[in-house]
Amino acid sequence: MRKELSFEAPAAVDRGDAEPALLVDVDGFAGPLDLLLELARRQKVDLHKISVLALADQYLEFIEAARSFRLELAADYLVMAAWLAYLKSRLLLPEPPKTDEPPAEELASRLAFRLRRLEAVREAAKKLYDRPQLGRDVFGRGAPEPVHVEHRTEWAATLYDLLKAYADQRQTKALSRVSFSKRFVWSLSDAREALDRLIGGGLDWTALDDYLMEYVIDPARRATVRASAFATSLEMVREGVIDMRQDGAFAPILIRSRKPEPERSPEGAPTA
Amino acid sequence: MSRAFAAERQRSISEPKAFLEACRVAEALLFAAAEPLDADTLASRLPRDVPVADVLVQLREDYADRGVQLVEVAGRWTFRTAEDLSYLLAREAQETRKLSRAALETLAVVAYHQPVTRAEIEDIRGVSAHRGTLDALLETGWIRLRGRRRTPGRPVTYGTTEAFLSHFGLSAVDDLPGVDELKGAGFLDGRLPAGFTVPVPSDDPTLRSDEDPLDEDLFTLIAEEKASAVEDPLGDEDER
Amino acid sequence: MSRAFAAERQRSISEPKAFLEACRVAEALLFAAAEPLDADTLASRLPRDVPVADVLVQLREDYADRGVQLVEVAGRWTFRTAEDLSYLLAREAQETRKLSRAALETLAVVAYHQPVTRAEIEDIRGVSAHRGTLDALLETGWIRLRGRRRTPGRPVTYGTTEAFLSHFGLSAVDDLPGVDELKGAGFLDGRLPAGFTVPVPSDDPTLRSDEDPLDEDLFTLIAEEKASAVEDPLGDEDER
Repeated sequence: MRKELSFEAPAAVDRGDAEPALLVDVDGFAGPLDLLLELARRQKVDLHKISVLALADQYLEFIEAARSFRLELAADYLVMAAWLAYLKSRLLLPEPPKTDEPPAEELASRLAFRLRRLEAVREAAKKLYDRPQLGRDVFGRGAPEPVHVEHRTEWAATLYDLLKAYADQRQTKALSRVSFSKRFVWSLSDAREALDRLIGGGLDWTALDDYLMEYVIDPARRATVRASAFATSLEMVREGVIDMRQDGAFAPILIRSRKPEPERSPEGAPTA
Repeated sequence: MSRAFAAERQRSISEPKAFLEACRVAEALLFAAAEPLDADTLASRLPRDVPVADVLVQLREDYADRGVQLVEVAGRWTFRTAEDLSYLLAREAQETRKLSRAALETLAVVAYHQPVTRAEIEDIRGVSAHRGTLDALLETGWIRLRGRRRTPGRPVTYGTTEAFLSHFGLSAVDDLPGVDELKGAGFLDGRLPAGFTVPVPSDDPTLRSDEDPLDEDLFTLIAEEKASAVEDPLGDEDER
Repeated sequence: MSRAFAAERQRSISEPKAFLEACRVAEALLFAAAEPLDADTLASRLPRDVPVADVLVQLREDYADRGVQLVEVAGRWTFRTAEDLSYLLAREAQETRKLSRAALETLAVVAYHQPVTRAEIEDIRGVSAHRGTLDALLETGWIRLRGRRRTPGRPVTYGTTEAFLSHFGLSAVDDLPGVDELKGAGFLDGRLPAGFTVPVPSDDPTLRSDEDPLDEDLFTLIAEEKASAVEDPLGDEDER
């Protein structure tokens, strides 16, 4: 059986005066000091005036009775019993003349002090417990209003950045317009126009490349000029406007104006 | 003794003590509740002979001028920070960001060429406007929608704002340097073709003769502009 | 117009408007905050020329008789429901874990005797500390490991937290009930021989001259303390 020892009213615990009731209460105590405090209260005097001798007697009596019922008393109760028995003997016998031990009266008053201190702490704990507690007696704001964090972006840009950005893009754009080459591609019509002009004067066999080089200032354009001129010249051969010949692989391509007379040159067949 | 306290005592003479106590209880309940309370819930906790409506009216008056107020939200009652103090509950977290090069260039074009349409900006910059660049600029508060150009498609015209002037420390937009000043300051070099000009900017809020006022609301406009923006796979945002 | 409102207006005649506004701001901040606010935090949001102490005194007076009151806990300020309404509001209370008698007694020993070691707690209570009691208290957040006593074995010292003060509505540990009586009787003189100065409880986070900082991490410490705790067959934890 466990005895409820109400903390709020420790003194009011109903144990009655009969010893057997006390015996079964032993594990209701929070240690030997608690038991001693309870026994001290039974002396019904101010704890300052407590008789430690009487208290020791009561404790030893209690332990003796308890042991006759239950053998398995906790060690610290027995240690306390042994210490109290020793204290009792010191208190009863005349003090030896010289000893390392503190006087018995001092030991007794230390014990009394500890009991008073325990009682005081318990009273303090009770006062603490009786204070209005948050969430039990008093309440904070039930619906605190959160702080909204507004992320505001500060844009960093200086007038220098702005002017540089403006000038750079305007300048890049303006310059790119000027340098934009008029013809990266020499169109077929450009080629036709040039070749028409060439053969208009009654051209005799002429290397196409020699003529073309007049138009090719930039070596990078050589390919487009050559391709367009060659394609156009083939077209002109088909139309019967010019003759074309090549004497061997990688040899210069020669062209000439076709003579009005229908006589055909044996070498007239164009080579691819 | 404070005046407020004196006022309380005075009130307690003319009003039944039970009413004052009911006010205190209602006040505490409303304060501690995690959610707004309805009148019935409050009434169930008050003395029966005290009308809860009177208590709420009294509390609302008591707090009318205070930093917190009793407000009714969807038929329930709660204490809330006074509206004029709501700024107390907002904390600004400021972060500084750099404008992207594309945004900076677009901003510059708007500043010099305003009023200017998106198509004109693209033409001047020689790159299609990245979706979001103008949005981002509108967000800075430095450019604004001015009106609509009276041309087919009625495109929106953009201009700069006063916030733009104040951020860049300009007293007026025509303080922006002209072509000679830009050359003098080394922003432009000498390789420019003849006839290269920089407009004299003007942010005169009066609409030009070829501008119509914006009649739609701003959100419609922004949505419309967004929809028309070409998603540029070579987004100039990625230029750098 | 309500009388309270009239009282406000009356006050505004005799007191500068800035002061009233400061009261409103402080009131709003204190109402809105989830945690008690310190005077400095409040002061930072008030006009500079209004002393925050005066504002707090004024607010405390304004609310003295109301259902909600301004209280100082752990050196900070907060609104709480009036103590005397506890009986009505108790229904609002959530199921709070009840501390065992042993835990409460241990808490009191820590509060009054801090900084205090486990051995000192055991000495005062006259019982070996039940495993779990200190753990349970640590878990409530009301006590904390402070440091290590500079004595053989370097035992850990315990003290209370701000959450402890806040929970029990104490402005400081000096306000612990009966602390003067305990001090006067020499009961707080835990470990010093008689004749030495009487220590008072202090939760000053600054370590005392005989305390060393905790260098291990908290979990190691708790595990260590657990291991050293004696399993008490008369476990006071089991009493109720």
